[in-house]
Amino acid sequence: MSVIQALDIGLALLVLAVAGWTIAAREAFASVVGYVAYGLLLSLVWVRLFAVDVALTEAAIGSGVTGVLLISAVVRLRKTEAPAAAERPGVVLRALAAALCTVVAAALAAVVLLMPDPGATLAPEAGQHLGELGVGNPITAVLIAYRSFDTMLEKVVLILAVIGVWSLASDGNWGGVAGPRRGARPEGALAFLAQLLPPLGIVVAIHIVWVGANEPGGAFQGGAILAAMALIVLMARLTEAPEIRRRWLRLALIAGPAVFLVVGIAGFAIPGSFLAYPAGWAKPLILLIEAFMTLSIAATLPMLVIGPPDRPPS
Amino acid sequence: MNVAIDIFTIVAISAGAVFFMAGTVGLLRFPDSFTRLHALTKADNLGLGLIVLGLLPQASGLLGALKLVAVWVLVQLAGATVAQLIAHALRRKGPPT
Amino acid sequence: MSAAILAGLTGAALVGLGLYGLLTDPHPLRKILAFNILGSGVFLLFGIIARKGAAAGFAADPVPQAMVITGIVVAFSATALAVTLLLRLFQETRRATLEPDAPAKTPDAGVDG
Amino acid sequence: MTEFLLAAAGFVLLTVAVGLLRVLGGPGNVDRTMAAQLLGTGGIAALLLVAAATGVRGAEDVALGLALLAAFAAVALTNSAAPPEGRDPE
Repeated sequence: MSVIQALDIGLALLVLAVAGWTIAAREAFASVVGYVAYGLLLSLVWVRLFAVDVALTEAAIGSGVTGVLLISAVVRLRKTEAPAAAERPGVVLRALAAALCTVVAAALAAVVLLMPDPGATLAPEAGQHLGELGVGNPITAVLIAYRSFDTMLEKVVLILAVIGVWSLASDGNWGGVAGPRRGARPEGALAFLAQLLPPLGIVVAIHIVWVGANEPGGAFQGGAILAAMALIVLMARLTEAPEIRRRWLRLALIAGPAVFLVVGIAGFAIPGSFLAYPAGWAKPLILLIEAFMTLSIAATLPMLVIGPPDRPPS
Repeated sequence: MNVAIDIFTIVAISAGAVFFMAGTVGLLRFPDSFTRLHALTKADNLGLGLIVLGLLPQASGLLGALKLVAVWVLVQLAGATVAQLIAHALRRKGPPT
Repeated sequence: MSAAILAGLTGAALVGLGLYGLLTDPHPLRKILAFNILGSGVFLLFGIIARKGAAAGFAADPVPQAMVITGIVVAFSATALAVTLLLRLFQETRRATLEPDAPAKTPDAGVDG
Repeated sequence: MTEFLLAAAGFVLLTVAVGLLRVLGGPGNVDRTMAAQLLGTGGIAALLLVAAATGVRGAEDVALGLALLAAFAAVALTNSAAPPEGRDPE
């Protein structure tokens, strides 16, 4: 067994151990911390699968932003743990569930082992038109060109999620400052971090969006890092979250899909079909879409994390 | 020359790995949360620093090296802040247990 | 055994683990966590499909990778919505589960084998 | 050299994992958060080592992203465990 195999097996076992902990932990908080660690380990696994774009997304969203969401939620829900634990199903039912899940896992494992090697692939097709698009990263090409419809609708899903979250506000609070009321100002150390981190984060985010055309990176990953920077500023209470009735906030939320849609409809006029890019204009249009998508993601994710307004507009 | 650089890398990374181990041993052996905090935030940042130092000669170009240093600086910053925050949170709860 | 097959097997096991948590844990937040673990297991299965599709000079097939990226973002927005719903339920009723004696249930539905 | 880097990555990951699995069990939430922080630092170190060994392009950016977000779990904990919500004198 070579060193790299040992490392891979160790990593796989560690991922499974932490996932098992997340499921089995007695306290919900321990489970959430396990999940945060699990997200970090998964991004290591994705690097080992040579899927660096996915690793970046997992690192930024799976571990960072989700961590904040879940930890704040679990602290607020502490009182509900004991009543819920009383409803735990009995041993027989759990054994049945375990058996069912083992069967499902075994079937999937069999699929993995029986998968043809080399398998079906769209990589040659994805690589063929990279020159015309002026993009070197095939994943960016898939996201913004070949399957751009998916990506546009996914942005719409994000907006629907924000609308869903906001609509959980009480009637009187509609339009107010997003997120729950907050206590006193936090310690200086956090304020210091929140002042120092965002400039660095913005540079890294822009770098990741920019190199996304040719290297691993792109609008999702960069936008998620920007969103994380917004979150740390909010957590340190350096500034108040915006009121959700603000026009600039709503414009920022829809800018990405709106620009996408405009470019898509313009495709009817010039190259002749929806979301087609006119020859020679692909690269600038892709950059335009990516820039606005980054903005929208950076605005959407913090809104999803901090939740609906908890007080009426001033 | 190459051999010298490789030896430097190996020495620095090995030293870094030892510091990581020291951090874990501290986490396992120290009696309370305050002392564990020491083990965590100091030993580890030194460990990562040494590993970054060892990887610097292997980095691809100036930008790669810059990124490595930036990673270390950011983790330092995070570690220092977290140590402060956790210590405050612990003190609010009462004396060490 | 290659890294890809190992990751695929890990993904299969994660789907099983997540499904178990989803079925047996009564706390909704834990169910959300379990569902996310199930989802990441499926994503890892996409990872092995991508890796096996390595061709044309790419280390992995870009199409499944792009789908996973989209999937991670959508999974996050669903998680955020679910967590917010849960917090709102807690705010209204001070509990995290629905009333056990809701009208749709028969009197002995709370007992299990 | 490659083998050495990979072995070092495995060693770091192993030591960090031992710490993580021991402390996840408690005694308190603060200790659990510390364990996650430890895994964060160790994971970044292992990622850098693996990236250097396998030559995966762009892995430094993943490390950069993780380093930017390294403090988030602990910040979220201390932030939401801090003074009770809804008592804001406004």
